[in-house]
Amino acid sequence: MNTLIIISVLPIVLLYLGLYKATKSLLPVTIIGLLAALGFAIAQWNNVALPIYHGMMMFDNFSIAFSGITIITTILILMLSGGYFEKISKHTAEYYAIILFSLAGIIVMVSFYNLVMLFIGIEIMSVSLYILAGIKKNDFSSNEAALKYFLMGAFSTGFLLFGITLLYGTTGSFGLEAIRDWVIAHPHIDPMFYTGIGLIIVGLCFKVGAAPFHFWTPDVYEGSPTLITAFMSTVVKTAGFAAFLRLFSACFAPLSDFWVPILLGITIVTLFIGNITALYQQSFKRMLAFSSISHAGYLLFAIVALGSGSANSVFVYATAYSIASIIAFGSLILVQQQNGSDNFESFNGLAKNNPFLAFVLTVAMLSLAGIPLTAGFMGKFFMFSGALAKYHVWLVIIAVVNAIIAIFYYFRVIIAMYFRSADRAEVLVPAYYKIVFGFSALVTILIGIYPDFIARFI
Amino acid sequence: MSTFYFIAFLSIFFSILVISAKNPVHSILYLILTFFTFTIHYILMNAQFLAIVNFIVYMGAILVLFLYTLMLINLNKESEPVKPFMVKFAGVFGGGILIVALVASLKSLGVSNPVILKNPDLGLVKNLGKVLFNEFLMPFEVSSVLLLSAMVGAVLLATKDPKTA
Amino acid sequence: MTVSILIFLPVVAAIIVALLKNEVAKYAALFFSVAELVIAGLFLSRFVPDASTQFTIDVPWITKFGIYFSAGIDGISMIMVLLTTLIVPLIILSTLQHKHSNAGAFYGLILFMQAGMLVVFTALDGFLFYVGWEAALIPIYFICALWGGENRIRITIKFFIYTFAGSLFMLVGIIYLYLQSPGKTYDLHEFYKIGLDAHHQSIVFWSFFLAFAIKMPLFPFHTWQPDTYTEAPTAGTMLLSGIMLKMGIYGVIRWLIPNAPLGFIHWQSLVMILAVIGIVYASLIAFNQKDGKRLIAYSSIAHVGLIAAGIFAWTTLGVQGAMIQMLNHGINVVGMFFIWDIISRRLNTRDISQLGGIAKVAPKFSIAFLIILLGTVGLPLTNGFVGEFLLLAGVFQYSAYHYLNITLAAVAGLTIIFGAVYLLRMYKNVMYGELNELTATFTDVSGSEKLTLCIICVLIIALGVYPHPIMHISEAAVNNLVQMINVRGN
Amino acid sequence: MDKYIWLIPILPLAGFIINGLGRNSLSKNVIGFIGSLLVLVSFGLSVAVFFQIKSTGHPVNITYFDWISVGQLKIPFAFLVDQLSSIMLLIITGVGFLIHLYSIGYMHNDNGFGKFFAYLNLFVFFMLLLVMGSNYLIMFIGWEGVGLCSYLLIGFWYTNPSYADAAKKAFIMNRIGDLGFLLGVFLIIYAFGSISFAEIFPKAATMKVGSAPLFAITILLFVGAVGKSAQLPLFTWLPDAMAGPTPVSALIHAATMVTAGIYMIARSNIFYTLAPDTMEIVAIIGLATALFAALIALTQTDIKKVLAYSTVSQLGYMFLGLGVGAYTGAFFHVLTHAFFKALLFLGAGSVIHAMSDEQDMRKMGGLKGKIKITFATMLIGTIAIAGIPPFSGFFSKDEILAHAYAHSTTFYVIGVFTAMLTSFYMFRMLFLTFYGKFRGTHEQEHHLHESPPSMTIPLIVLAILSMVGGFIGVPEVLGGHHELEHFLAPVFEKSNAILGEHHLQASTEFILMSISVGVALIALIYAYIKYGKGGSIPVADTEERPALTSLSYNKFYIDELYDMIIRKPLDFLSTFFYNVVDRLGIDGLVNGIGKGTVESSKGLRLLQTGNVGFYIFIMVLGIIAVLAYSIFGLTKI
Amino acid sequence: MESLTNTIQSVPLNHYILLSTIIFSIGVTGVLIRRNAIVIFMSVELMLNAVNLLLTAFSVYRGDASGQVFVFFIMALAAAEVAVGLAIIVMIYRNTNSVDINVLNRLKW
Repeated sequence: MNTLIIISVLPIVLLYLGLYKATKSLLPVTIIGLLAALGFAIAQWNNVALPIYHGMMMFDNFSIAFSGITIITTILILMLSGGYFEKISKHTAEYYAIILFSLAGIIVMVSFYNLVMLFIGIEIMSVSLYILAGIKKNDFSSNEAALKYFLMGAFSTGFLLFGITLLYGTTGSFGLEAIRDWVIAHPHIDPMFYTGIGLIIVGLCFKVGAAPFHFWTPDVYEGSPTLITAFMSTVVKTAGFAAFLRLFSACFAPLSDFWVPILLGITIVTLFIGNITALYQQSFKRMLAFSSISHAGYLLFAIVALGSGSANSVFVYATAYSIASIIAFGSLILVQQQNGSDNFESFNGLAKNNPFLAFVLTVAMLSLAGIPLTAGFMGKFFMFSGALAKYHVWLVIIAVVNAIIAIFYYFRVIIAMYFRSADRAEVLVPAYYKIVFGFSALVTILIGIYPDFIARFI
Repeated sequence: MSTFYFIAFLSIFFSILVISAKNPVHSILYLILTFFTFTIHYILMNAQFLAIVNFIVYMGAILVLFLYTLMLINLNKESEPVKPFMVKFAGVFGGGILIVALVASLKSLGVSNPVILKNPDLGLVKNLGKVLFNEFLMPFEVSSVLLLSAMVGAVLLATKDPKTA
Repeated sequence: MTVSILIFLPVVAAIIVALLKNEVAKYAALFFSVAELVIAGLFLSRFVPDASTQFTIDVPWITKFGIYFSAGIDGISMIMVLLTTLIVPLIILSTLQHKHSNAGAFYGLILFMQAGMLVVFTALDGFLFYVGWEAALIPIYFICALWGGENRIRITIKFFIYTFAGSLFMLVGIIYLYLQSPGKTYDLHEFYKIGLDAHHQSIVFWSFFLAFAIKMPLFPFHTWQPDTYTEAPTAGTMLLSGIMLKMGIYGVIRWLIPNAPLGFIHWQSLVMILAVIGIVYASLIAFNQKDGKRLIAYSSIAHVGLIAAGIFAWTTLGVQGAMIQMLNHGINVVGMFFIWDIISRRLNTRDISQLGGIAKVAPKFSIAFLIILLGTVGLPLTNGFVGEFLLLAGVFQYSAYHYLNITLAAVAGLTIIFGAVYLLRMYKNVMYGELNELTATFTDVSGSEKLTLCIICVLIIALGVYPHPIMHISEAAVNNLVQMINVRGN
Repeated sequence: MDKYIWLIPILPLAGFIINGLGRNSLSKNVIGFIGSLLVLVSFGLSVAVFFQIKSTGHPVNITYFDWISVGQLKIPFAFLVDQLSSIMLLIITGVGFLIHLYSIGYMHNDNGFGKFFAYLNLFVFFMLLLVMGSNYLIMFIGWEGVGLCSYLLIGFWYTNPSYADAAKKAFIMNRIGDLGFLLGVFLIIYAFGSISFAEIFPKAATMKVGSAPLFAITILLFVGAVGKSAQLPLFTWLPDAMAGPTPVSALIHAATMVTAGIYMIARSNIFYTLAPDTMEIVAIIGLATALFAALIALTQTDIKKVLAYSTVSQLGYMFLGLGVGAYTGAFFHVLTHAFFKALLFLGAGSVIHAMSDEQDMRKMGGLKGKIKITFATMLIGTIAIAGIPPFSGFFSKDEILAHAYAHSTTFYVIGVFTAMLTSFYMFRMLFLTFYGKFRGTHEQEHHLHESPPSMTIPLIVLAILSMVGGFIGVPEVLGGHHELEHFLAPVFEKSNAILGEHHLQASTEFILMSISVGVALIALIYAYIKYGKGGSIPVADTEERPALTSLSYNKFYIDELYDMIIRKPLDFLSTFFYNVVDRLGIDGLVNGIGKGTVESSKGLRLLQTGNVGFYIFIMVLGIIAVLAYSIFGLTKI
Repeated sequence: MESLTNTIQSVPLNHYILLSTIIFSIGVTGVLIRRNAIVIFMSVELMLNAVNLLLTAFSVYRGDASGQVFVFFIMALAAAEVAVGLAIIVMIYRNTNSVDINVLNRLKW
């Protein structure tokens, strides 16, 4: 709870700092604040978790773990912001504030114990993101991204709400516990309930960017400022899945016969659309957008194969994916600043001038591709194990096929960096970036080698 | 009872007009009417608080904001290019199918229990206030973050940057 | 003394070497690889040639999934460890006269790959096996793609994706076995106890088989191989052909057949036929290859086909033959590629039709070439013969047992004719005849080249004349394994 | 003596190593001396072994180490020297020594002198291994090893591409046979669980006549013999092998290696005896080869080619002998053939040497006065091969023909006909070379000289052996008592017991003998009339020949035939497999999957139209699908 | 008021569901067929209101107040969304002089 309070209050502080033109102090204050929030979150680790505030929220280990990873990811992303927001406009305080608002929403999302909280959390996050997508006010792409995201987001919210309403109509409550009890008590469930689940799936799949509700993802990711894209594709996606998982494992687990086929279909479509479309992209950023769709597909495994290990799988996968993505987006920012283009070609010959950057980016790509000894592999491994345990053999085989396709586009970056040459100057890598990259790469490899230290959470 | 059906008819009628009116301003005006019928629905269900909020917030604030924006950007004419017929048809068809699918999946076209006001005080401000500030205090507080964020964002986005542009 | 020394020394060495520059890196790599060989020798000296697994290490790794860092050496692994630790210094030695840009990275990757392969050869845990399997793949990809020929980018990515595809299916198989295992672990010996029905074993069989067949590569999964061998730098080609493809063969012996014996029986004949087709097919293709490296690549497919056929026959003769032949093939093929490396480095071409008469200017080279060639065609008293003899005998036993009379063995045996045809044709065109303008500039081998060739030739003859000690290492383990999975039920 | 038996093969091996390593540093004399001496010592040891066996009658069987041991199969590295192999030892080391000696003179001007001796020594080593091996695998080592040496020596002058091709061809054709051999060995392992002679022959002896595995084993082993001993259809490599230096032709392609097939079958005689069908096949193949090669030899103009085809033909005789059960006779012929054919080759070498490396008989003539020793010895050799008594060839050939007669009259008739042809082409060669006028260039004539003693001494020794060699096997009808047969009796004991003694009547034998001698003489006379006295010479290559002559001269177009039915199809298949199946087919499929994925990516990305309306429309469709599922899916739950 | 609310007593719940479903779908249709961003946004609002209506009906039907509280939150959201959404639309209008969503197709493929 303290975490949430800190994260909610912090932006207000920042707004004041912005008012008094203390731009230099924004980033340090934010990071310190987030670290404090992180500290409070961790302090509650393994405490006996009970729903609080009339069953509105529950800070259990699940929520703490996901709060932790989202906070850490946010810190890492914000560390990349040095100098980034200043280039957009002087309203940097607002940008930090809105990111933190969004994070507050995310904390709510991962800790909710009542559909009302879920809804509000999602909306806080989304509304902030609509804004963030459009902060490059004079950039047409950014505008377009914002509007597309907003329109479609609002539209999908309608379905989410309709779903929640139907659940409420059948169960008479928004509380997860009440709904679960109701499900257990009623073997013959009203069709309305099923429809409600279906619509909630639609709403949530939209938020996590699963096909066929993924269409906003590539456009919005591409159009948004890169740093915001990084935030969306890591923190937001993680939160989306945490919420998704929390809702389904808490309420709908007994009804898996009904919703697993839906999600199965969505998963398969998502995998194929994400991977195959990513194959032909010329823009690294847009490729990452499609790849994030495919990762959504892999993450859905945890929900399709709902079980005791699901939370853990999502956690490991999301962590791996997030830190690798941070490296990818971070490098993209640097390369984009130098070349003005986010095409694969702009990475040509990077290895010669920036061996460190090339190396960490390679690690990130390997991780995203799911090559062993990187965190990404462990994530996939956990997911596959879970799915196989539920006998989704075909799903896993499809996933394998997709993992193979994925290698091709991830390796395009590596190929560009190492095997193609281009005349280029050294990309300047600020110290903050180096720290973030080094840390992320290290963690990626560490998890890849010894996942036990995070796999035993939750 | 017939009041309900009459109002329901009006709701549907006006909402169709909302999406079919060529002029956006007319759309908004129809939307106001639609929302007004909703207010009547709330009153019918004795949800007085919602009726008032709907009246004030939606019709009074939100839709006026819409109207204001429309006026601001001079879209109060039939400027919208017409979508191709096929697209429209597909849209309407999709919407129609959605109705059928939703209704069918709800499987509730048949007669069911009537809505009975078990607790006539339910929708009164006093009662709702108790619930809101007791059970739902937490979301209430949290939604302030939402509004704050939206406020900051709206200001951020809508202001004209002096330097650029 | 556990196998972890063997596994982690190359990792440490790789990191150290990667930080060094040029010449220093080269010699440091050589030093470390020789040290590794010495350690392997030490293991060998303490190795008791019975069926037991020795020098084991077993520490928890990912407890949630019952994954252990569990490795050890038995007779079969010992041979593979010897192969790896022997070939890697040989390869490094063979590159001494090369100038690789960024040598630190190059040798670091080689050593890292060695670690990966050693993991594969010693792993007793399915997950560890898989990780080693992939850990060996990444470095070789980079070696090939960074220091390879003109078309390397397209070809190596194909290679990588192709082999990775296969191994992902294997991963699925491994996870599946884990889920079926009674103790929910990845322990190999637990896997052996699972006892699925034939249908499910077939699934497991194919999931593993794909990975191994692609790695070896077995017809018709081989098309990545000639391209990759041709484009890769010679050291990479040697690593691929000398050691890496043995991962697939080893996998068949250790992971495929014992884990899915019923599935194996069910598909045995198909796989045998594939292997035998591959032998003839690849040999035939090798006939008219113009590029020396490509020719050796196809010849390697044929040889591996024979090894595979010997294993899939699953008789003591065949499997023992495979064991010794893996070592032999490693030595021979490295020798062959080194020969072509020497030629192409001097003359900047590998086009056989442009060569000729080299024997006249380079007698030492021609002798070494000839010995390696004879080893490859399996002339008696060279190493190749013992292996081929046992393999063919194994195939023969299989084919005699399965009422194919001797057809299968006879077709497989065509390799000894075809091998002679294409290799002698190559030898003739390269070494015999009159010198031309190009080949007149050829200089005989010297220095480290001479040393490398010398070691290879000595090994070829020594193993051919007295293979018994090597075979003794794996004998008990092979016997044990073949007895355990007695597919004939006799 | 048993203790030193390993020295017999090891000494030549040592020679190989010494000469091989010192080929550039040692002087030619030293090399020649070492090479010959070591073989001579081996010969001495072989003689000692021979007499030991002759006196004791027991074979020597010594195991050195485990070579291959897998499961039940134990293959030791072991030697077995019995009566059969002891004679082979004598031939190999004895004739081998003479040829080494000869080579000192013959190869004296060659740059590769050291290499040549190294190879020769290596060959002797492998050949000894072949005959001394106590099991099929050791035999196989030698078997392939001699093939290798043959390859190396045929390709000795490798700068000539056609020589290199001939070497390759020899090796490959041998390998075809080797595969058969190997398969036979597998079958033996499968049937007997062992491949040691000492273990399997007694086991085999208990089997029934005509049992199926034995048929397969013998046929497969025979395939090996066909390759090694240049029988139909694998004989074409031997004439081509004449590309090698002449001593090589004498040693490898006449006296020793090519007889390995006969040795092997004689060694496995019990198998063959128990497989009469195979025997028949062996006899027919042998006979056909004998006739076929003789026909070709009739018109050849290259002196070495004539000898080569004659070798093929004589080998055919030996197989005929084996096929009709005349094991001793066949082996006898091996022995005598070794003498006279080595002699003939060396003599031819001497001629070629004298003629400054000219091999075409059309360019020779009238040499008998110029190189007398060569002529005399060649004459002896020719008489011996023609089967004119009392020279050695007569006895051995006659024994085979007698057995053939006993077996089948047809075989006999063809055999005698072949003998006549043999006599004809051999004397044709002799007359063309030594009689008439000198037809070479002026320069060659000026250069004519008799060879040095190191070359003529072996000729003389061999000539003597060719003359008297036959007397160890004088048949009883002629008052001898066939020493060789008695000596070899233990080896063929069981076979003979099964085959039974079939004594021809003395009168029949006499008639047979006189027929064969008669036809030989007739052929001789005809040859004399045509080439000796008549002085006609074969037409030049450019001129037309009568159809039959042309057929013979062109070796019945066998090489062309093989080229067409084997080599070309294989080459075509190779290209086809590579270009069509591999590149287009399999790789095309693999690449096609990749390309297909990329293409589908091209298509699929168009879904991302950028139009929000479209996006939402698809979303709605998705939602409808979900709802539709809940309508229909629910019915199941 | 009392008499007004009494009329509700005989309206089946299903009819409320039907009504809001229809209005919801009309909203969806509006989103599908219009190109003016503002009108689309209005259609979304229509959808939200349909949900509100349904929630209220359920709430009344169940006699549980939380449904109506939820409506309150939805309205709060709607207000926030409108603020942000209109800001975005205004921003876009500044740049492109249009609020036609078909103009927004720079990001594609």
